[in-house]
Amino acid sequence: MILSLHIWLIPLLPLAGFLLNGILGSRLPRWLVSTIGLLAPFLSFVLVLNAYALTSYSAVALPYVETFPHPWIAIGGLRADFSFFLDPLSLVMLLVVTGVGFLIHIYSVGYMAHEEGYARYFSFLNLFLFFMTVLVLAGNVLLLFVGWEGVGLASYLLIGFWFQKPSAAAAGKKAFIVNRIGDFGFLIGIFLILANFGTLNFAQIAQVLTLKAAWHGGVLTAICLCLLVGAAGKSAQLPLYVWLPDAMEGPTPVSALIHAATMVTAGVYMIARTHFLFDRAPIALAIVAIVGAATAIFAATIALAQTDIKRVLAYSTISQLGYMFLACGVAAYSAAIFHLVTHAFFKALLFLAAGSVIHAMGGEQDMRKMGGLRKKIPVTFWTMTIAVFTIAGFPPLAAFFSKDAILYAAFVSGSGGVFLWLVGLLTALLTSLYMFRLWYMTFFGELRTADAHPHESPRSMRAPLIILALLSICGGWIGIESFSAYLAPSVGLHPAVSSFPHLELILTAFAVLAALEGWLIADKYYRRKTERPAQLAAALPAGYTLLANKYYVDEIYDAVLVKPLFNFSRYFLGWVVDTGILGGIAWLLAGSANLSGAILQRWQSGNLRSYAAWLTAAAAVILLFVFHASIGSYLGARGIDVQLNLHWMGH
Amino acid sequence: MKAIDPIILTLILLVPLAGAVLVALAPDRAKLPNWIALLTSLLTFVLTLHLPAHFIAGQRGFQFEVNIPWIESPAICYHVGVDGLSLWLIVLVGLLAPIGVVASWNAIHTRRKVFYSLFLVQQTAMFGVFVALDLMLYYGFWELSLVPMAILIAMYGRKDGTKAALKFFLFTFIPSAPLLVAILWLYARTHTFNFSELQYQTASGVLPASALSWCALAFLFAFAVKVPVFPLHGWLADTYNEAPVALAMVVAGKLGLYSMLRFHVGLFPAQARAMAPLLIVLAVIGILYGACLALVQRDYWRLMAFAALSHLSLIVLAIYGLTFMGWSGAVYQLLSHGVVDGAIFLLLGALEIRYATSTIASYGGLAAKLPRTVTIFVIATLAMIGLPMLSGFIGEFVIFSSTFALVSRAAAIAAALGVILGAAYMLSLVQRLFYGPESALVSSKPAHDLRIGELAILTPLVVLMLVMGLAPSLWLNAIQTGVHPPLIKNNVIVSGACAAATYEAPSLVATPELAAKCESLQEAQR
Amino acid sequence: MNPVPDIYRILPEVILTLTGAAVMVIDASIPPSWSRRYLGFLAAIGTTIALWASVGQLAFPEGTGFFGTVETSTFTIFFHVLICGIVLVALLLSIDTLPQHSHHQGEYYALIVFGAVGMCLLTSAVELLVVFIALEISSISTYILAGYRKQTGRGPEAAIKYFLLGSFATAFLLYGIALIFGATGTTQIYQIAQLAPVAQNQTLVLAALALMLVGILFKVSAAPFHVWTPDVYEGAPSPVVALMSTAPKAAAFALLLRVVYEMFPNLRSIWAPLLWIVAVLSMTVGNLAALRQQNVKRMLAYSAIAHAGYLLAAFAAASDARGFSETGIAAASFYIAAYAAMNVGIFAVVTLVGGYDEHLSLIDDFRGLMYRSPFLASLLIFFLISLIGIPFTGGFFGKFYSFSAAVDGGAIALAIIGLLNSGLAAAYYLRLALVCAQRPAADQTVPPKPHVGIAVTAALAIAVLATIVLGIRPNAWLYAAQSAAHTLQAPPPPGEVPVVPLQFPQ
Amino acid sequence: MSFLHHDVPLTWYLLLSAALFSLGVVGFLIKRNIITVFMSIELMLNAVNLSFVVFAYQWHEVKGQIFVFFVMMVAAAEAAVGLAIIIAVFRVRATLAVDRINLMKL
Repeated sequence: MILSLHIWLIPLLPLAGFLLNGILGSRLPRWLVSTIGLLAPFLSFVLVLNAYALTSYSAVALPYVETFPHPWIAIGGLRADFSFFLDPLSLVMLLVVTGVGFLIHIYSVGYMAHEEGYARYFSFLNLFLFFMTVLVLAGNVLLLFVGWEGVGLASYLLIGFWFQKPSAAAAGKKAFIVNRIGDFGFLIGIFLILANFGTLNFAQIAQVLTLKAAWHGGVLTAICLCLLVGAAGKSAQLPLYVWLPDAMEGPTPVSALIHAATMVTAGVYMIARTHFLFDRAPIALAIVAIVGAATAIFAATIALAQTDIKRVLAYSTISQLGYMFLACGVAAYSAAIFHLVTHAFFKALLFLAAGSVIHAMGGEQDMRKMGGLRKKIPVTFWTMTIAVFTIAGFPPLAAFFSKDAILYAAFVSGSGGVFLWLVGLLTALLTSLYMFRLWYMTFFGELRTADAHPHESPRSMRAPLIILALLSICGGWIGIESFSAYLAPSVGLHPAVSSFPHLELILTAFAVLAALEGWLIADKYYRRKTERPAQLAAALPAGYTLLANKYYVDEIYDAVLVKPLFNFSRYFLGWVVDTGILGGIAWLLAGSANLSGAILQRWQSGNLRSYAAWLTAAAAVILLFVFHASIGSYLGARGIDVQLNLHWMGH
Repeated sequence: MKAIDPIILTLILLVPLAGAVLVALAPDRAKLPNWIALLTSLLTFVLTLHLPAHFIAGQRGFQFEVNIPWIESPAICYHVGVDGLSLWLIVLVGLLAPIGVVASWNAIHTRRKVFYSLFLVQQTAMFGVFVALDLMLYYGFWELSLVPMAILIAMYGRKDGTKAALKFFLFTFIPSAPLLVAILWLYARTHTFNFSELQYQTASGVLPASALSWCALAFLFAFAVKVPVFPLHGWLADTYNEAPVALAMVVAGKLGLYSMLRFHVGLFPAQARAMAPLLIVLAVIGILYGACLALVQRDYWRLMAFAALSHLSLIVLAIYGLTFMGWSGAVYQLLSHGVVDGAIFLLLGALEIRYATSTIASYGGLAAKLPRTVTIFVIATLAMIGLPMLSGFIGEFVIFSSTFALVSRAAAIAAALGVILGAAYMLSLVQRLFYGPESALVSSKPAHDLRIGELAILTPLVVLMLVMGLAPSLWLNAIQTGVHPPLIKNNVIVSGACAAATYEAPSLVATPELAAKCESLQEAQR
Repeated sequence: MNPVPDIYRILPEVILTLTGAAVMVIDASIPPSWSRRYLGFLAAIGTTIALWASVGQLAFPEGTGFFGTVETSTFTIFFHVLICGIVLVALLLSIDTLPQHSHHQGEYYALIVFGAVGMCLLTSAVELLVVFIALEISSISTYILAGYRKQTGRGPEAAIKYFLLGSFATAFLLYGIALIFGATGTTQIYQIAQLAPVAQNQTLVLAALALMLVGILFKVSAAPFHVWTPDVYEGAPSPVVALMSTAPKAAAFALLLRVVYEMFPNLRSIWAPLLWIVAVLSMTVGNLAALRQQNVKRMLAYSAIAHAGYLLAAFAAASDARGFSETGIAAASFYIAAYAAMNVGIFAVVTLVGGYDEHLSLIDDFRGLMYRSPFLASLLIFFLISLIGIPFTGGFFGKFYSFSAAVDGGAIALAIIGLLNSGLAAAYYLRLALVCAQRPAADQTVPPKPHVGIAVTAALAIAVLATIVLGIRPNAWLYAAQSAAHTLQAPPPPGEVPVVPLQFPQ
Repeated sequence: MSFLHHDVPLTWYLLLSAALFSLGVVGFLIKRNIITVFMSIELMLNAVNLSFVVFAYQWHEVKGQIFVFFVMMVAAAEAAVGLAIIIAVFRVRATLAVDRINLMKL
């Protein structure tokens, strides 16, 4: 028996919310806008729960597919359907997206209460949920791409929510364009899939691959690398991560929802979704791992020197995404998804708490001006504390389990595994360090600014904080084994089998020690000897400046890519080619016509006698021509010389 | 309704003309010329809708065909007809007419009679190009379409309209001289101007091949300038900069691209095949070149001009990929480009009416003052840069994927780079116009958001962009019958062998046999 | 078959002559204070009757009259109708644009009508003596008309240039006639056609051909014999230019057709390349020099030179074994008609806008015409478009037939050069059109709105109608041109022209 | 008429006619007074007349002589018109120098 789950309603409800609020929102009262805005994700969440319940009690078998009867694109051999594909992977993602999404919607009611464009905000948020659920549910690559681009759009709109701020508008644009670079790779990947498989349907691709068990590497590597470029763009991996820190220009709930919990993990989801391709392309997989590891440590080092509370969290997000990529790269997809889920909880919590801090500080985001907020905003402090301990990886909080799973998977993944593990470990240490730095700088010591009057946030903001804090604590208790087992139909079983029985325990110990070490360093530097960081920075000016300026990556991109492109376009293409060469040719043609006109005009001297001379000359030429032509062609053909044989017809 | 089938095309051609006469005769009082023009264009649009309503989708060949002898010697006929290729383009032209009238509603104050008369004559000429199946008739409409355009650019040019109009006219008129010679030569050899007959004749091999290539080249040259194809785009930026909005939105692309498909590729497939590599290269250059230059423009009309160069080059790429799938994509993209460009032009024109400048730097922070404008503009922008679920994506995707799989991977990849740049220049346009703090100009003028008339025309366009993005089969079914392989056997363009077969199979279900076939095809491809 | 009375062969000419004489007599007999305006109408009515009479000639069998000196055939009727039509338009145009109280108005109308007599006769003459007389009749009237604005410096200058150079060229033509007479012993065209190939002294024949071509090419203002055209057109009054840029040209082209196709068909291998060169030269020179003109009439003069070139392109068309080319002749005839319609129209508009005294003569003076008198501007642009050769106007089909004849004959290079030239021509035509369409400059003084009277309206209506009809329904005219071409190349009816046996004086 | 036939070959007359015609052309080209230029044209016409007469004699054909009369008549008419025009020119320009008649050029 097949029950209809109506999963098509999951995206459509937020879409309805978007349309209602987007079109009518400006005329509706705020409470109605909030109701519509909240109802849509809530109902979606209920539907997802319903689907989860029905599938876990085996009322409905997974994978479960719903396809719109008419194809979306059907042209030649290209066919793409509106088909929704529900399997454990997408179900888990849906739970996170709608669940966390709903919480952040609630939070937003309080956070955005005094903003203009309240309805616009909620409509965009709903739009995001629509595209995100489409992305997650997509049954073929093209529909996934729809969601992929759509969440990018929502992100663009929400980053630029305060469009009067030039930095916000620029950040939105940057996010979109950098994502477009990634999408370029993604598109090429799609084309390659289409050209090589003749279908875009995930199930069919997987089927083809099953049939051809010997097919490894080659074009599959190319496909996977292209997909990786796309994933790196969306998930802010090296070298395309640059948009994410800037994206913090958006409202903080947006940062929490889109740029921490859900959208940015779409790359990870995509790799997991297409794992059957990556599994056949070991080189691509290795590159995924390397990119992930490099991003993780790279972003973590930058986070050490940031002073903007949201930027620290942004780099932390990049770093954590690196972890997930690392996991994917060692084919530990379920570990990646596991971390994705826990990360969604604690990073959303971090952002929301940071938002609460910012709210309390009246919009101030610079940590150097904070301090001692522990007493002023206790709920925020405690939830934030939970989040910090979670991300640092202390047991038994959620990230402990997920990070552990990743590090373990990396360690056992083969030849380069130990190295990857070491990088992961170091990142864990750094993570702990910068998170506790943030914690100390924000909540401990004395308030370092005079004109702030911190106050606790309203209930609608506190409630999500508490729920997320609970999730951050308990989220990992399910354990990687059962999680992997649940996901196995989607991404296959965890491949690594340890040969050494206590390896996992030892590795765990290392990880916890690293977290502890990070905490201790932070404690020393930012609580006990607060003058030390400045001394250290003075002692190592080059290193500090490098980190504070994020390795100058933005500047390098600007100097190497953007500026040259603009200069090339403006000066070479615009001036030299378009105006100079092409315009010059047209100008020359027109000029030569005009010049010959001017010369021919001289012919018209106005003098009668010269006219007559021309006439005479022309007459002479015609006479000459006639005789010449006649001698040559007319009579000459008959062998007759007209001058001599005057009486040739004398009969 | 069947009774009107034989005369529908004639009606479509005559109604705008009659409207033009009516406008010319009616007094220039109140908004009378505007209303007559609007009603005429709406009526024409309704008439064009008759075509898809009664078009038999599966049927190949021309429908609604009329063929009446016109001039005995040379044998020119009034021969018009519609197939899947031209069907929706006609509707598009019909749709853009009321948009043009609305766009001109407040922009044109002086000599409205002249403006609207010529505008409607222009409509007739454009319809004529799309429906004519007699080469001479086609040429007639082709040339006729230049005149109202040139005059109106000169009349309503912003700064130096005369120069731009002259440039536009000469750029397009001079290449049509070789075109006419080629047409005459074809007639001298075949004694017919009939499209279908000529198609047989060019394919039958009776005409000398070298002369045919010259003919094809003449055709191509004329069309390439009109599209325009890099490096023949010299007229485009000035024309966009000077032309009234209603005309700028139709000046580039449609006529030339349609003509390429119908009369270059359609008449001279072998020659087109020989020229294809060159055109693919030019198209790719055009895509990137236009996009790069659009990035650095300071005036939004010029920006739109280079953007158009980029987008139209993409369609050229699709046409000269010489795959049926690419052609469907090309026609679809053409439709989408018409709709999206129409909306964007209308909006930019509305801005220009309100703020009297097209310099981007003068704007800024409009979003708060003109929420409706910014909403629709952003949607149109997104459609333009190919956001999925909006109209631009379908055509782009079909073109890219067919080019990638069947023509040239390098070309597809290079062309896809244009997508990145497209997002860059369009979004920075949005940013510079609408976001950021209010500029001095914006604060100094009262804010008037879109009027009801503008909204009435823009809303359907937005809906259309969405529907075109969501249900392309509504259009593609008819288009696909139009770009079918030519009926004559040796006129068939042989596509990349493997890929064509791959695409012919509706979808590769993974049965062992099909998998084996796929394998062998891939082997063959290598 | 009843023989047609000889007088019917020249009925239109007779009617025109009588009209002219009547106009002169009345002019002389009415008091000087009376308006001479109605004389114009009288002349117009006479011309209309002549036109009607020409059409009536279709009822007669084709043939020659007056001892084989004048001919009636579809060819002559075609040109009669054309010339009478042009003259009619020019008369109507003059009625409204000539200054109301100028003296000599009666003379003016009479001269136009007399000129028409010459032109008509020129087309129907098949005897070189009549050709010469007809040419002189038309020339002398136009010499006088060219200098009609004798108070200005330019009028008499135009007249003297035209007169001296015209006579100069006519002397060449005449010399050519003398030589062909010397070679064949006759001046009857059909006889020459039969005798010239067998003449003893081919040198004389060739020289005659060359010299006659000089004279005729001068009249059609083909390069390099075009030098007089710009100066004369600039100096002559606009209504006169409307006439003399079309009607005498049409007559001269008719003569050229007769000379090359009927007199010297067997010398085709000589004159065809020659005309090819002249055609290319005319188009190119005319168009290039027109590019930089600031004076509207001068620009149109250069354009007239270019159009002579397009027309000559039709002469390069293919021919059958005897040197005849029906397509070529038909194309040329059609082109003449189309060119006449649009050119007379454009000069009518230029006259109206610029005024008889030509206070607006420069292109820049036309700026903003669309804004001050949209009606005239639209007409001007319409005629310019026709001159450019945009489809659905007479100009297009003219060019189309001319070049399709060339392509038919294998002269593809000529067609390409010609059509590229028409692209070049578009530049200056369009410049004028676009200047008209341009917004008036802020500091521009607004000239008085021209008065458009009933007569000139009729004139414009005829020109516009002709241009449109030739562009949309060219069938009738094309048919006429084809049958004209057919009669031109058909050999004269046997028996009517006695073949003089060759005699040698020795 | 007999001396024409017997003593001097016809060709000489034709050459004379050609020479006269050429003289007329040259005169047109080099003379600077309008009247003289005009006279040169008369010279050319008369040269042609000579040819006509000679050919009429050669062919025993009266047409040639008729032609001559018509040419003379036309020349007279032309002279009348021409002189009138010359007077008109003199009135407005006060000169008869050909080279000064160049108001219109280029």
